[in-house]
Parts: sequence; structure tokens; C-alpha cells
Amino acid sequence: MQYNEMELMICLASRLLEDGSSVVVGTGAPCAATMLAQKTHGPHLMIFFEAGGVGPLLPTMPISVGDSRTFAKAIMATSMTDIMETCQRGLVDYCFLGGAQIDQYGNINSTVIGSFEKPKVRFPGSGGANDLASLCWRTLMITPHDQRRFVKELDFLTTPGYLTGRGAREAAGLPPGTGPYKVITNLCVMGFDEETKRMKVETIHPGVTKEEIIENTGFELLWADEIKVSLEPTEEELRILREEVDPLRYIIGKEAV
Amino acid sequence: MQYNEMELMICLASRLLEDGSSVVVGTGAPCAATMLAQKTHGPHLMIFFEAGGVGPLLPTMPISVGDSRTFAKAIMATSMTDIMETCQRGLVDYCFLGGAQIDQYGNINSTVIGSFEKPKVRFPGSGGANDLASLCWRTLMITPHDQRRFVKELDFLTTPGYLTGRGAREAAGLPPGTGPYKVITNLCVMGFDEETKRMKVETIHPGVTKEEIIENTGFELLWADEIKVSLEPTEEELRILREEVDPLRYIIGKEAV
Amino acid sequence: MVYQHIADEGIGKLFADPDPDKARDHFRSKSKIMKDKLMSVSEAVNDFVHDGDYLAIGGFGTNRIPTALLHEILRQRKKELRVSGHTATHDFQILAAGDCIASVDVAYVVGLEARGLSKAARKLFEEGRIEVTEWTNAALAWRYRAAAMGIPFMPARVMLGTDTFKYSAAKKIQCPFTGKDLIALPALYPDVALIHVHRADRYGNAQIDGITVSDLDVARASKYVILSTEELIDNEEIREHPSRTAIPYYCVDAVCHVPYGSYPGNMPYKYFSDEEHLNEWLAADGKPETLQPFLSKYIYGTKDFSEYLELCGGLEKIEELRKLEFIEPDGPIVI
Amino acid sequence: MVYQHIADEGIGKLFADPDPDKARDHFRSKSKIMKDKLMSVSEAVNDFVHDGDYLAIGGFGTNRIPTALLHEILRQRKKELRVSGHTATHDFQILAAGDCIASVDVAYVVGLEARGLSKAARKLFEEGRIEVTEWTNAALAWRYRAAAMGIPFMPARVMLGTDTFKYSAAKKIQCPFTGKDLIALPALYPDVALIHVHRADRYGNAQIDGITVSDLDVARASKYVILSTEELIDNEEIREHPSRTAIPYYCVDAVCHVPYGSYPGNMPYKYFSDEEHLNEWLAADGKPETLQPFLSKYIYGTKDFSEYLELCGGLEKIEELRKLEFIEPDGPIVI
Repeated sequence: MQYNEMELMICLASRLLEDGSSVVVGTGAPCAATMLAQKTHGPHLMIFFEAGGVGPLLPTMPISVGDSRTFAKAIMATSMTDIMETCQRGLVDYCFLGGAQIDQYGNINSTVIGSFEKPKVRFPGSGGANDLASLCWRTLMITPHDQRRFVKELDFLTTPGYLTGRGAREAAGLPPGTGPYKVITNLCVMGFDEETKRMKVETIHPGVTKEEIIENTGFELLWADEIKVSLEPTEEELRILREEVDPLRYIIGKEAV
Repeated sequence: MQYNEMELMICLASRLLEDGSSVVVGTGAPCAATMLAQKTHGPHLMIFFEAGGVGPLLPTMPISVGDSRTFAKAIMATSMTDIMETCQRGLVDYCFLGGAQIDQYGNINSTVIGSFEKPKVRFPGSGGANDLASLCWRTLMITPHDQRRFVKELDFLTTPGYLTGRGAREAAGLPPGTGPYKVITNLCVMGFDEETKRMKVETIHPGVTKEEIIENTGFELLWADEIKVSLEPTEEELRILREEVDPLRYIIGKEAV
Repeated sequence: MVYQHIADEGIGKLFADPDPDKARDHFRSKSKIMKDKLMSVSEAVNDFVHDGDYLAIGGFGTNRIPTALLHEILRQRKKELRVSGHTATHDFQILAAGDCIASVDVAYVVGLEARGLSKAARKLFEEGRIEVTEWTNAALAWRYRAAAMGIPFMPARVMLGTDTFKYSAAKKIQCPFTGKDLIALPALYPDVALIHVHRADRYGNAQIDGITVSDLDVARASKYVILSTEELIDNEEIREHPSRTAIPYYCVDAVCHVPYGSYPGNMPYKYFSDEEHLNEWLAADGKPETLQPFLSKYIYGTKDFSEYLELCGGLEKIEELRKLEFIEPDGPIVI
Repeated sequence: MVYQHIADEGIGKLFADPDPDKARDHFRSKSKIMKDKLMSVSEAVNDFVHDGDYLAIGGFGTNRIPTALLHEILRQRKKELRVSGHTATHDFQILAAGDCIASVDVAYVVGLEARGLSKAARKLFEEGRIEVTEWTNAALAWRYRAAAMGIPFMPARVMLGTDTFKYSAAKKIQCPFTGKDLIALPALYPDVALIHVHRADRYGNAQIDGITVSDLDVARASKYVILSTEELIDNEEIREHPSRTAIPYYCVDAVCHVPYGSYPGNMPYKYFSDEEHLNEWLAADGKPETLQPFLSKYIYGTKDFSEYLELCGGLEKIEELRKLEFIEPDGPIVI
């Protein structure tokens, strides 16, 4: 069965979310991945939105992290502080982030390209990203894979990954045991090396070569001892994703390949 | 018209509350004084209860600072933190306190008689008293006047008055400009000397002598230059107090004199 | 005057660990699954209250207190509890009568507001049978808030300059921005909280009508939460009014359906306090000779809370208290 | 990597004074009388928003934002505002288009979430025409909380180790109990807050349905508060449901009755966002040549918000957005 890159990324992300875990999501692909997980292996997955929605029965994909869909038939419509404090208390397993630049330690820039004082490009800033990546146990990233995005040096470190490597988060005062977990791109799935906390390729998507990944990455990657091919979306996953999660194809796009 | 000591104290306290000011009250005499003020000169007086009730239309006297009367037809039924934070923000003008012991600076003991470690008598503790006396602008006290209560040295300083005198509250870190305002007893009304922050007799109740006050006070009092006689309750005040505020005479008692 | 000797930190003992990382590890380990948590009061207390636990009690004074859960703690002879005395009145009196308490964070204890003082509760202090640290109502409320927020302390402007501070476990700090002196209140993560609510579904999503006192923070701060509820409702009803959810299921471990579960306390919009029975308590707990028969009759000798209710006058009594609650001339107070 | 050079305090500028005593003096001086505060949008903005003020905006992104009040700020040519960018999307875009902003506390600005980025808003930064200090959404929310609590700072565990910290005005502190590193966030007391609500009485007692984002804290933290409300209700209705009061009158200075006052934003349970019109905005603000005629047509050339609504399709458009809001298969979402 044919599928496009976005569909593959969403399915791969979805499978990472164990049933019974809790996740703060944004709009777009993370929300689609979480909804897909709920409709497949994770019926007990609990969704939080940073603006205050908890556990909605999402009637359709939200277009804002705070729109009324995010608390439609929810178990609670509360405040942003309640959600952030729930993360700070340690109740939330996963958060999903993206960004303009990512480095080898999973640090993210979503603030500026160029200098801070006179930026070439100004992006929105942290929003809740720094908070969620500081406070949730595991940070997931879904992002396109290219040299412009996977850089050796960030122009601005908006959101903490592993900072300068093993032990650096703890040294900075961030809650122990937290940090980036997986990065899902259109080329591969990467984890983080236990020793160095550097990004490590774990599975490569069907048809993608090691060289392609290296070419599209601005820093030196680590490679797992045994690199497998990423598991393709199942027919069932694609059906649910296309028919139930994103019937208007806002996120997965109009193209099947 | 005849009246008893409690009725006089309530009327005197009531007149201190300007229309349009805000006051945190407890049960008993303070609540009666505030209700009386609302029904006479202070229709715009705003009442707060520390457990969360704001601006109720009190159907009857509450018997607990958190019972359902304290938020009957209220403008808000909220949390204790919301009330305490409203005080900490500086929005609340008056609070009413009592206590087992009071010293010349208006410090209050409601914790123990005897040593802390093995008290002769254990009282409830601060409750919200320390908080309110720290955070509201002016502290009012209604209390019987005797040697046992008006003491030279407190066994325990539960709630701050002026501590050791002028400037001591500020030195301790309490919000500037706050502190005890008046003490209303069954013998007299006292304020606090601007210079020393010691208790100063301002008006003496009808029929009470200076000697009586001195006899019943365990510390040396200051006296205002011109000591007047406390103004007796008016007929209208007594009517409202007896018929509307406390018709079952829970607080003012059964005796008219 | 004692306050001249006050140092920069209280000499009181800290009865609960304010470390947010230990709390994080605990909260991480708890299931986030929305599963059926309905159980009996005896199961709930047996499973989630242990000797030596730090206990937080919802409501305020005699209002919306979890009486049924407290009685069961006596029935199961729980001992050596550490207790948060955050305007604890009849609730504290019950635990004191059962001799369940080893230590207490005091804001307000032993009194029943205007009703008088519990002699049995006072004896614990006067005979030195209890470890005591002093606080204030706001201080304990903000200690819960700090824990609910996942931070180890909260700054505040109370307790400064007093013996309440001296006998607390608070510390004095300086504001890094303004240089002002502040009090630092350590986060309070109770082991277990008992909260009585108006409505809950079987997963633990709960609604409270009227003042919430500190219960939103208590529920979030506590490692385990037992709810007793007047009404058991469907999850659909929770989802119809998500703004009204005061406590979400993931804070909750047990849901007990106990109508009138706050009696003899006042349950707002439901029933007023039973002043007669509260006075009976105050009279009885004056002496061991009267307290023990009283407890035998009403608590140890009853199988559960409904037997206690029957002894106190049953539905007829409740009907009377309902009428007292709805004293408004223009009909019942609505929610 | 920049974070190696991060010191123990951010180098960003503090745009609002965190001193709780200055705020206390202000709050003391304000009337506590429950008086009629109903006025027109133009009166409210004229009386309570001044050039150079620090502005807080309620809602989140495009949701429950006070659009009518923001437009009026442009119409009255308010200048040099300091703005809290707490997920400020279309709200920030409006103020940026009117060139009203001198400085900004950034958590999230210039973007409209998935819809894209506002070129006009970005230009302010890229041309160095705005003073900027960086924060996060939680940091700004907790800064409001600190002010609402009346304390000068709030400890937190975010921003640590990043450039977001370096370019903030936060400081690193140690917990006096656990020794852990924490961030200290200075209290944020805005001069004026603009909040759109579902229901309010003429005194300013207000109810909000659905998520409250940071608005309970914003209303309490701000020196002056202007409410716009979908519905004007009697005080009796407020008193029938005191648990639902989100903002009490004593926080509020002006009440403006503006049905659909959040359009083109999403007002929960009322109307969905007008994505078409928001895209028109994004397209128009790309270049001064298109932005100025757009503003002239929709804002400067309209007398008030109802003229704007008419230009955007009036009640017919609103009816369409109402249908979009109520997409539930089993009928409208109830409150």
C-alpha cells in the first residue's frame, strides 16, 4: 500500500506512545500521531493541550493549541498553569516538538536565525516548547530532515535537549531523567546515545540510504550497531489516519506518495 | 436606651468601617459589626471570608468561616489562596482578630499558655490570623479587657502587631504601612501611638473609669491628649443589630444590659 | 518577648519531604489510565492509608470534610499519622480521639471555631504526646500550592517576625529582584489526601460546588488521593461540563460513593452541620470515661458510616439538616 | 554554542516593576465599591490605556482574544506600548500592524500557529524596531501568577541552561530547602489587561466557559482591567452561581458589551475562528502597500467594531462560524 512521508512519520511517532501514557501535543502531525495511537494500540493515552484542554474527544483536528476542539467533551477545561504544573510535577510522559534548527544533542532553536539583536529571521520563540522539554519525561521531535535544519551550531538555543551532552541537563538544574527521546524525520528515526547523549540513527526509512542521511545532516551522526529498516505503515493505520484522523488531509496532504 | 457591653463593642467596631472599604471577617462579633455597618453607613462594604466566600448576601450569621452562609448568593465562591492572595496584593483594608493574649504593641498570642514544648493550655494556633494581620492594611481587635488578656509579655507571639515598636514590622519584612489600628474592648477603644506604636486609649466607655482600665491592663498604657467618652449605640443601630443582624442573639447575648 | 531571638530559619521539624524530584518519580510511576476506581470506604482506607503516612484532609473546619473516611481510619486503627492541621476542626478531633496522630503541622487545630475547644485534642499537646510544627492557614495552603506546582518552595509575606515563624520549618530569604525579605515555605506533598466532593465519576473526575478551600491544590499535591462523593455520575456528565472539573482522574486513586459522607459537617447546597451532634462530641471528648463509650457506640461499634448515620437519626435527621441548609427566603440556593 | 556563556542571570530588560509594595499601594488606592462600570469600547480604551503602558491580553492565540479592544487601541493611535507576548498571535499581529509596540516580553509572537507567520510583526524584530526580552509560555503565566499572589517572584524549573534564559530577565537561585537550582521569575504586574469573557455584569463580575488560559491570574495581576463581554447579565445571575465567577468586580475597571467581540477569533461554545479572514490578514500584512489599505478599510475607516463585523460579512458570517463551532454530531456543546 502506498503512503507518503508524512503518513510514515505520523505512524512511526504514533507507535512510540505506549498505551496508558500521557502526552502534551500541539496541532498538526503530533496531534495526528496521538489520535492515531488512541485509535489503534493506545485507547488509554491521555492528551493534554498546553492552553488548558485535557482528554478531549477530539471531534476533528484542532487548528490552535487553545481552540475549542482541544476541550470538546474533555475531562477538564482548565488553565495553562494547571497543565504546565502537571508537567512540572512529573505526570506527563511525552511532549512533541519541532523547530527551525536542531543540533546533535537535540537542542532546538525556534527563536531567531542570525543574531538575537538584529535577526535575519525572527521565529515565534519558545512558546511552551522550552517548558515542555524541560518538564516532560521524554521529548519527541517530528521534523523534515535537511542540512538547514540539522545544524552543527544553533543560532539560538531556545529549548533544551541534552545541552552539551551527558549530565549537562542535570548540571543546569533541569529535572533529572528528562530529555530528548526520539527524532522522527522523513529519512529515519534517531534516538540518543546513552553515553554521549548525541543523536544516533536507529532505523532508516524504506528506500533511504545512509548517504542521504549523512548529506542532509549538518553534524556527525552516531549509528546504532544494527540499523533496521523503519516499519512501514500498516493498511489499518493508513485507513484510520486517512478516514478518521485527518479525513480532510490537512496534515497528511493530498498526495498519496 | 439600654444596651450591653457586646452591643456597644459591635456598634463601635461597625462605625470604624468606612463605606466602600473591604474587610476579612470571622464569625461572631466581627461579622456582626460588619453586617451592622452594611445595614447602616456602609452599604458598599465588601466582605471576604478566608475560606473562599466573597460578598455574600448573608441570610443569617455564619457559624464557621467556611460554612455555606459565607458564600450564599455571593459574588464569588473561590479558594482560600485566592482570598489570602487578594490580601497579599493589598486589596483588603481591614481584618478583625481576637486572641488569648495581647501586648502593648498589638501582638497576639493564640497558640499556647506556658511553654511551647509542654504548654499549660494549647489554643488553636494562628489559623489565618497571622496571615491577615501581616497582609491587610489595618488590623482591628475586639476583645474583653482584663489582666489575663492584656499582658506585658506574650507566652507566644502568634500574630504580628507592631512587634517591638515603630519600624519593627518593616524590619521583619512585613509589607510597609500595615499594622494594628484599633482595639475595642468592653472598657474603651484604643489606637496606637504614631511614634512608639504602643497602645493608646482614645475613648472610654460610658461609666468606665481610667482606673478600671489601668487595673485591667497588664502593661502601661498611653493616653490620648483629650480622652472622650465612647459614643453610645443609637436606637437605630440597636434595632438593626437586634432585629436584623442577630435576631437569635447568638452574639449579643440574651441580656440587654 | 521571644521574637527577639528569632533566627533566619524556624526550628520546627519538617514532616514531609519537599523534594520535587522524589515526587516526580512517584507521579511518573502512577498509572495514567482512566480506570474504574470505585471501591468501598474500607477498601480505600486499607489500600491507601498506612501507619505513619502524612495525611491531608479536604474541606474547611466542619465544612465538606470527609467524615466517613476519617471514621474508617479509626476503625482500621491507623497509627502514627502525620497530619496537616489546615483549619482542622472536627476532622482533627476525630483523629485525636482515635489516638491516630504522631505529628502535626498546625495552622488551626483543637478548636471547633465558635463551638469551643476539643479537650481530647488539647491533651495531645498539653501532655506532649505529639510532635508539633507551627504554620498559618495561608502558609499551609501555599505549601500545598508549591507541591501542586512541582516546585520545592513558595515565597510569601506572612509569618515574618513572629514565634509562629520561629516554631515553623520555614526560612527567611531575600528576593533576588527587589531585595525584600520573604518567607520561603517548603512544598508539602502529603502521602494521602481525603477529600469529600459533590460529584465524581468512577474514574475520579470530580466536581465541587461552592468554595474549594485548598482542595484543588491538595488533590494535585498528594501522592495518593481518596475521594468520597455525594453523587456518583457518569463520565458523560463530566465531559458535558469540562470547566467544572475541579479534580481530574489522574490525581485520584480511589472513589467511594458516600451520600451524606460529610455529616455532621456542612455540605454546601446539600445539608447543614448538625450542631447538636457536634456538641455531643465536644461534651464526650472531655474525659476518657465519656470518650471511649462514645467512640465505641458511634465508630468502633458501627460497621460503616451508614450505621453511624442511622444512630444519629438517619434520613429524618438529614431531612432536617437539608431544611436548615435551604434557609433562603426565596427558595433553595442553586448551583 | 551560546549556552556555555550563560551567567546566573539573564541580560534581558525587565519591562515591568516586580515590586509588590508599589502594586499594593496601587491596589489599596482603588475603589472597592461595586459600581456601574459599563462603558463603550472607545471610552474604556481612552480612560485606561495610555501610551507607554504595559499591556496584557487575555485568551490564547486566536482564541477568546479581545479583538474589539485591540482595534480601538489602533483607532486611538496608542503608541509605545509594552506587550506581554504570551502566545500572542492575531492579537500581536493587530498591534504590530498599528505600530503600537515599543517592547515585548516574548513567549510566542509573530506566528499564528499553523497558519503561518505575520511579516509585519517579524519586521519589527528584523529591523530592530522593538525591545525584546525572551521568556516561555509557562514563565509568563507564572510571572502573572506571582503578581496575582502579591509576591515579587516565583520559582520554576524551566528555561535553565538555554539562550531563552540568557536573553530573559530571570535569575538563577538555589532552593533554600533542597539546594536545587531553580529559576526565579519576576512578578509581572501589567498596567492594563484586556480580557474577553462570555458573561459579565455591569460591575465586572465575569464568567468564562472552557479553558481559562492565564486570565484568572492576569485579571488579578493587572493594575487596570478592561473586560469585553459577549453577554451582559444581571448581578443576580452572578450570585446564583458564585462558583462560576472567574473574575470578581474588584479587579475590573471597565465593562464593554461587545457581542462577537473576539471575531475573527474562536469564542468557545459561541463561534469558531474565521480562517478566511485571518488568511486575508496574513496576506495583507506582508507589505506596507497592502497593509495600509487593509487597515484603512477594516480598522481606521470604521467607527467601531460593529462596522468591522459588517464589512466581514455581518450576522450571516457569524451564523456560519456558529455552525462551525457546533460540529459535534450529537448537537451543540453545552456549558
